[in-house]
Amino acid sequence: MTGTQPAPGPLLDVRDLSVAYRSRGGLREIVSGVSLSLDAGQTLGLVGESGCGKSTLAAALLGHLRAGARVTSGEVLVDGESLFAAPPARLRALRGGTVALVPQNAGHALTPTMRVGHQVREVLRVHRGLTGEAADAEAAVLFAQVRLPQPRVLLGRYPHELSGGQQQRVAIAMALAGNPRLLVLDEPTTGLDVVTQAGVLDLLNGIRRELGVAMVLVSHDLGVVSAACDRVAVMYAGRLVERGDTQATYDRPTHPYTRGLVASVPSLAEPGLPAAMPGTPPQPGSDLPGCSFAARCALVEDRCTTGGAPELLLLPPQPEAPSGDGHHSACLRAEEVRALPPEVRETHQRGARVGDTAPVLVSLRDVAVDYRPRRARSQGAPTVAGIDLDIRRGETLALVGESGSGKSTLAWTIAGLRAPSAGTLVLQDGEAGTEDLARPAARRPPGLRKRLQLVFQNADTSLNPRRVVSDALRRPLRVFAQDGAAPLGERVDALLDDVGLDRELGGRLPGQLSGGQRQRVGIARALAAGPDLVLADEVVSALDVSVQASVLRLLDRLRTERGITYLFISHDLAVVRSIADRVAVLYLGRLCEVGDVEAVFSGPNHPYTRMLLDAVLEPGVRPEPGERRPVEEPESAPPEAGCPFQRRCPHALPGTCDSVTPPWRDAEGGHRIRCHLELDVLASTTADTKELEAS
Amino acid sequence: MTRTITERAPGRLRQTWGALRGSPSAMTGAVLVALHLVIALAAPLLAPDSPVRNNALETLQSPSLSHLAGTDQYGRDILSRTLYGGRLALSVSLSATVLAVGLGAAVGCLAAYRRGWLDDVVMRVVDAILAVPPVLALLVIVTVLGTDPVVIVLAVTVVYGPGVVRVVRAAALDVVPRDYVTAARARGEGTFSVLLRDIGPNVLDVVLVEFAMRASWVVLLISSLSFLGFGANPPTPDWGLMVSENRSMLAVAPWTSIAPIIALSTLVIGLNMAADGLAKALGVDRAHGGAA
Amino acid sequence: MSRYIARRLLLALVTIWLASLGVFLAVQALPGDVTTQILGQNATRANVAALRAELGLDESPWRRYLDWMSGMLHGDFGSSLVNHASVGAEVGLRLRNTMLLAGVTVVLGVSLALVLGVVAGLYRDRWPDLAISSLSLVGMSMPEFVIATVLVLLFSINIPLFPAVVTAGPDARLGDLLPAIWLPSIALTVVMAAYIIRMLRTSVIDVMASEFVTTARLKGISPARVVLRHALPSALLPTLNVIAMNIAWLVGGVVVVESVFNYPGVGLLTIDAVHNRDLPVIQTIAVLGAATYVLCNLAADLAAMALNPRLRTNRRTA
Amino acid sequence: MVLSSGVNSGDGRERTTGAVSRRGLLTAGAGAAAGAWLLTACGSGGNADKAAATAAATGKAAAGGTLRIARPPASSAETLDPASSLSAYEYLGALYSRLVRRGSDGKPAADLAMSWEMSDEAKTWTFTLRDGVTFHNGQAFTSADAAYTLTHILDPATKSPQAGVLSTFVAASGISTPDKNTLVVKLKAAHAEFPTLLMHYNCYVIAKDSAKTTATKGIGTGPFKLASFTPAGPGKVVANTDYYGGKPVLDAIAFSSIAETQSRINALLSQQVDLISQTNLDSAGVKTVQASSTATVVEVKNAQWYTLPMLCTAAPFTDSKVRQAFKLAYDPAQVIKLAVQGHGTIAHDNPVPPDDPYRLDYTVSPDPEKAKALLKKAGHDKLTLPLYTSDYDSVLTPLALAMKDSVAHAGITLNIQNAPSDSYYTKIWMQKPLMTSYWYVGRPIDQLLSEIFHSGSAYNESKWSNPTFDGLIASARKETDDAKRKQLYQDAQKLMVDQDGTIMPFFASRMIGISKKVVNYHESGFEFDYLKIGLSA
Repeated sequence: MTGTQPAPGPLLDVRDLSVAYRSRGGLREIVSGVSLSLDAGQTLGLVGESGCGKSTLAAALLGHLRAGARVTSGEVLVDGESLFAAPPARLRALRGGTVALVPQNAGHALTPTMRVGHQVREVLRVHRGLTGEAADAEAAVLFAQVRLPQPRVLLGRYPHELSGGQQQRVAIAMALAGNPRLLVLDEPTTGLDVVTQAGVLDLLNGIRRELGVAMVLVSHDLGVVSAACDRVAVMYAGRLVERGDTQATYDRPTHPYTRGLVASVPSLAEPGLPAAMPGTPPQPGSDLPGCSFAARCALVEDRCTTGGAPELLLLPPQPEAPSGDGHHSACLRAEEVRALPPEVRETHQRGARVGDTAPVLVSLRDVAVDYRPRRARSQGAPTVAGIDLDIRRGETLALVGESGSGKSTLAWTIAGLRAPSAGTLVLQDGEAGTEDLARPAARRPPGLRKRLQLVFQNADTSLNPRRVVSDALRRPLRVFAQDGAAPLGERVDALLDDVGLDRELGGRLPGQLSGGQRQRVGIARALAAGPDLVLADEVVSALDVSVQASVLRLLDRLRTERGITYLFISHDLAVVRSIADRVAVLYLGRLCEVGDVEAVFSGPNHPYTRMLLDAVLEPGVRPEPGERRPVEEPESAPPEAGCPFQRRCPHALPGTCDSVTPPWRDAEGGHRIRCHLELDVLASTTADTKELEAS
Repeated sequence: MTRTITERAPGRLRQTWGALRGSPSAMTGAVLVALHLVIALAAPLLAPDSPVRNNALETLQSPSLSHLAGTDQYGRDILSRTLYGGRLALSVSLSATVLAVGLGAAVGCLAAYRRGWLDDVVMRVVDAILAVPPVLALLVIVTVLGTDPVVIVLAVTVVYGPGVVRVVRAAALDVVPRDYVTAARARGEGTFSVLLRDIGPNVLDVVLVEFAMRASWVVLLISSLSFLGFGANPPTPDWGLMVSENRSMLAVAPWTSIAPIIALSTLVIGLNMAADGLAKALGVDRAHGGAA
Repeated sequence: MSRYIARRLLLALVTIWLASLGVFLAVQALPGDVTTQILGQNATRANVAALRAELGLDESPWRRYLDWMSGMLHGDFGSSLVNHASVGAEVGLRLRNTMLLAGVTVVLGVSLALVLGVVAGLYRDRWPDLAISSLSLVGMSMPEFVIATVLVLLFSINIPLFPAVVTAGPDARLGDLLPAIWLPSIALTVVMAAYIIRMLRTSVIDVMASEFVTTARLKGISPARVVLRHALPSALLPTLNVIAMNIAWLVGGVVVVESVFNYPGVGLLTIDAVHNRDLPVIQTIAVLGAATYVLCNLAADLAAMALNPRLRTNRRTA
Repeated sequence: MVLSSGVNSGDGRERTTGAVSRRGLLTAGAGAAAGAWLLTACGSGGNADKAAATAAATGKAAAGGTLRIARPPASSAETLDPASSLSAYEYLGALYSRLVRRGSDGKPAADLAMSWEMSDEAKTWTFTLRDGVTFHNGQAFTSADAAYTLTHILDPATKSPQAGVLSTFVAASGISTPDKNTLVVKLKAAHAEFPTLLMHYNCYVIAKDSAKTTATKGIGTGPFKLASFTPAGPGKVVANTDYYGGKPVLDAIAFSSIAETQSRINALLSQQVDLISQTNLDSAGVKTVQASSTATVVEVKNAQWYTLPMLCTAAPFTDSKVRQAFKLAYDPAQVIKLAVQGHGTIAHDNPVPPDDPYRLDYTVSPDPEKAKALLKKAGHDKLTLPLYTSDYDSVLTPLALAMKDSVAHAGITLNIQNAPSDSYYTKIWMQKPLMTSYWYVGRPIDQLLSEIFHSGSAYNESKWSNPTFDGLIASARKETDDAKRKQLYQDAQKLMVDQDGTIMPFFASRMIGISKKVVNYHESGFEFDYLKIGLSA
């Protein structure tokens, strides 16, 4: 794309790079002895869980270190020039001009007080000397290139006036503006809805094809890396543990960590709960002898825990390996690991199916919730409306939808934290009759309050940071004083046992726990009340995959043991596939589809459900180029009449979908779809999405 | 991606203490304030002379061995007066600050938690009080009720309390939507219990910083009041009073004012440094602590 | 935008009204009233009654409050109970003088504070920061009367550069006030700038650590541009409110400094009015002070909007 | 931020209307001719610090010039009507003349009245007025103006402080003007020293029917004409070349109002003003001014007298033994040293000034032991009382501190309470059992005793009531024989020293800050010799 003559050697060459932070105890190494190289046009995925040092490494690729950090060994060469040795002016020229960053969370990374066009023009001026109209024109071209609608208009917008996906596209355009030869993308799609994420990844693939830019994509999400990268490097505790072709790495991992990671990702294709990886990663910067994964490794041997860390070594090529590029592993038993058969999904752990005959526990009829101020209610439509839903005793009902779909609102309404503006919510109580759930929590009798418990998404904020774990558990025990037989202390210990936490963690503050541990405390707190229904609001979405799998298993075990009913809220269809019995799909506060998990995942589907399913990224599955079309950004307010999905639906019927509320259509086994299209039409669209989209 | 949660390992309080100790300026501040407290308490032991006894034979002496900080126009020992002089300032300003910050924090938390009409009313009233020029408010209160220390405490509470309400309410608004508060609400816990267990402890850092910062203002304010004749009664040793008594002699007998000015300033500097250090240690954004 | 401003102005009116009501009630509680203050030793019962009737004090408090309110709504602030002069004119004149002092102080103080605050924030923990931070700490810790007294001693008595006091009256021409304005202005600047510097320093440090500043740096643009175009607008945001509060405080009357320099401003008038129980004057000062306060706040919010486009479209005000 | 609120401190407190009225009464009778108590050099006066005060220079003044005077802003209700309690009296002596002024011997001297005589056993007084005098607006001065002035003072609507004194003797109906140069006043009750009552500054003569306009116009017959005037603000008077006493040396006098004492001193030191009026410098002020190369301090000896009125109607002072004990308990020599650094004269509890010919030389020595015994007899082993003081005058608080020390030997504990100066004379004075107070010297003896010590007088600050004393005053007033009158007044004084309710430790100097450029400053009370004062060449 730029006519520069190829430099001798690779475009990016990281040689034995170590980065350490100064902390009170001295230097803590965050990145240890990392070596990487990348040629022009290549893509590399950098995968790892939180705290593994991947973001530090990404920043180092631009010659940037956070305050307090320093390079303790090695160097980063871009186009043969060492970034950390370059004088400031030269470094500035390289940054943005040769290697550019697409930051994590564009919402925070774009300067809020500057128009986005200006932020792009800045780069054009510095690196390409473009000013005035020329810069404007080029910025518009860039915006078009990242498939932003109405580029000229958007140039004049401020970051907050754009949606998350648009912000991310702007960030990409800004990175491209300096005609760099290498893009470093730090979690470029984290925080975006699945559909938006798919669009952004599609864009990145396109850019690579069109411009031949090399990319280093840092992500915790194996699916994202699969979708965009030829090669992958897996990072654990500051070191690279495996490096190789993406497909080969996922299919035949050569490091136990990679193997565990791949196994813990829920999959649409393979129903069932994924395997959980035992243990937790070491603290960043801790200095362990031998392999840092040894403590969690099932294949550990004595030699793994002595001496220095195992080196990343080239493995002999596999006959069936699709790529000629060498596969590296830092496991002493790499060959053995590669030979192991793939991990099996343990479907047997799933609770017994709950049939249509199971008694209804909670029943929602025509429920609406309105957030708008009273005087604004005359126009438009309420946030959530027309919800008819039964939650049956003992089942896990998943509530699925993008952000803003009203999933949490519905759960909070059931919990009595939001007042419904219309409809009835009741708790069926077998012989004792019904309890009204339209009352706010404060006005419900304690006996009712205890039966509905919430578990929250964000483990950071779900526990009072100033109170130790046992306090957090003691409160509900005391408030709901169930049997009072055992002393509180014992019951707290029992709860900790139930959720698989060490008893001594009872004396810790939430800040001293890991995310997974905190989420388990959150679950224990809900259990403490002895609930019938647990409203689990995105409980695993903030967790690393390895931890996520173990929490999913915990939830499922508790259901089996205690007969708890879950309303399981999630945006992640693969997770839902793995744990739910039934699924309800919500779009802009309206139900689109309800049915058994198998039925929903096999179709026919509501067009929206279809769109969600299509956007799911599976590890090891590289989407076909051009398979996904650029998608409009999610909407924020429901239309006044007709189908909520009318504006994004590829099959929308003008005159019908925008004025008439669609009817419920019944497929077999309680699977219902709310659409104007007949079921057979929907079934065919499910099969022929591509054709329809092409037309 | 979850945030790394490795910080704050050993207990919040000990952590705070560690951070305080790590910052030399915070330590200096804490030491200065502690020193002032000790001096105030131990003044009878430390003072070489009575702080109130007049001595017509030794008026306006410059510092010497017999009077290390000199004497004033009544022949009183400046050093003794300065050592005693923090007692009133500290007790009045500390109790005024405790009251202003305590009440303000309680009201701020309540308003943030309950929202609705209560919040509206509280904020309107707070705004209205803040809108009245403080000079005017203070003068009216002091003229109505006199210059008794109790009244001064009350006046300071009225003038500074609303500012605390604002700051603490803003901090509490951040805490209220947190899930643990929601959980407590879903459990049906009472307002008082939620305020005490869930909101209070989590705005404590803001409250502490407010306390240290406001305390420094109150010390200055009370010295201004003394200067204006609304403070201590002579011959009470009090810094503000000493400065106002002797200010006119700054040119001819500077020692009479310099000792109390140094005492006053070091206390205020100490409080400010402690507030800064505390803010840093507790991670409170002092930029958002507004001045009111 | 205009709806927002209209809403804010309405709230401002409520605030001002509440403030005036509060002050009115408090002044009702003042011991003695203007008649005993005016008559002093001649306050026989008959004299008092006559004077009360003359001044309209025999009406019920509510009646008087309503009269005053309706007068004020017509722009008539009533007349002083003490000298029967128009309160509007009297307070207006004082307000003008105070505004002049405040104006000079704000220009001096804010520009000084902006420069020093940014420098301190950028050179965090290095010598320019240490110097600026320590100086501002000292500025914050000195009572105003000490600063003012030392300034007079140094710059009008020892080195006679500036007048020590204002000898002109409230109705002096601004040109006559100007030479005398520097010392009080400097005294106030020291106090005011100290707070703004510290606030700005913290906020500059915060913003310089933010993701968008890092991103801007990694774009390869010059450090000066990173600071001025990317960081500064956001760093100024939290400071605006402090500046606004300071302006309101300056306009509300800085009694100590006005008193030391005999500056014919609102502060000195306030003392007189409270001593004299001159209710119309007190009320007017309260209302004007409250108006200044809410306007300063509004101005700060509008300035924040100008700096931060997010606030323009997406405002959540409490 | 720290709010800077505040009220000024210091003695220049006379800003409020209440204070003005007090100021009026404390100086009642102080209007006197220049030079009466003028002390040009530092003199004796106990253990006076010899270095403390110097006199204003005397000598030849350059012709012309403008004298700049800083004064405390009294009240925004200030007026130029001399009869009013709110009059801006710094201006009065410059703008107006009286019928009689105080002579250097303390006796009435001619001013607008050339001569006067009494008849009808001191019940009728006839004044012969000066001819050819004109007001500033050119109008001729006649007896009608003089009569109008008296009627105006007596008019209840004027609320003149002097009305209380005059109305006992004069009614409007008793005033007549047989011709344009003659004023006849028929008294209701005999008064052998009636003209002394007219020396008061409230008695400055204004033109007939000018009461309303003179409040702002200041049309008088004095040595200066009004150029501008702002209540509680700046103003200016310019020389009246037609003044019957001759042309003043100065071209003009410019006044400015400065609230705070320290600020007034600063204005003097920074040469913004030449004279600070109504500012009795405390020892710090004196030191500060004297340290300056451009300003100095003038000490006016025995210019004010300080009191501690013991409220005879309140416990424990209802008991005369307690009052007597207090008077014996303190050592005036010690008090004078500490409170005013010796710049004063011991008063021996007698308010009649040392150089007043009527003063009785009678002293009782301090005796703490006897005081203790008296207290014991009155039932007090130990006595603890609050002593109120204020910043109203710079000596009040030092006096309180000195007294606290001095009476401690007699087993009396005084807790000093500092009261706000603006309400000191409305809330504390004559309401609290013990406080510090002061008066300006200058009342004629009759007015002094009857105003401040006579039963029922509005200004009887200790509320002492003694029929014998009242009878002595009444007899003295009627007595036309000078020697007998003096005897009666002295008997009254002895009674006061022994029994009354007022502790009077000393007469103190008034310390005035003045530029070294000013020559021929001769002051008395609020006034000085406007004719001769000038600026050195």
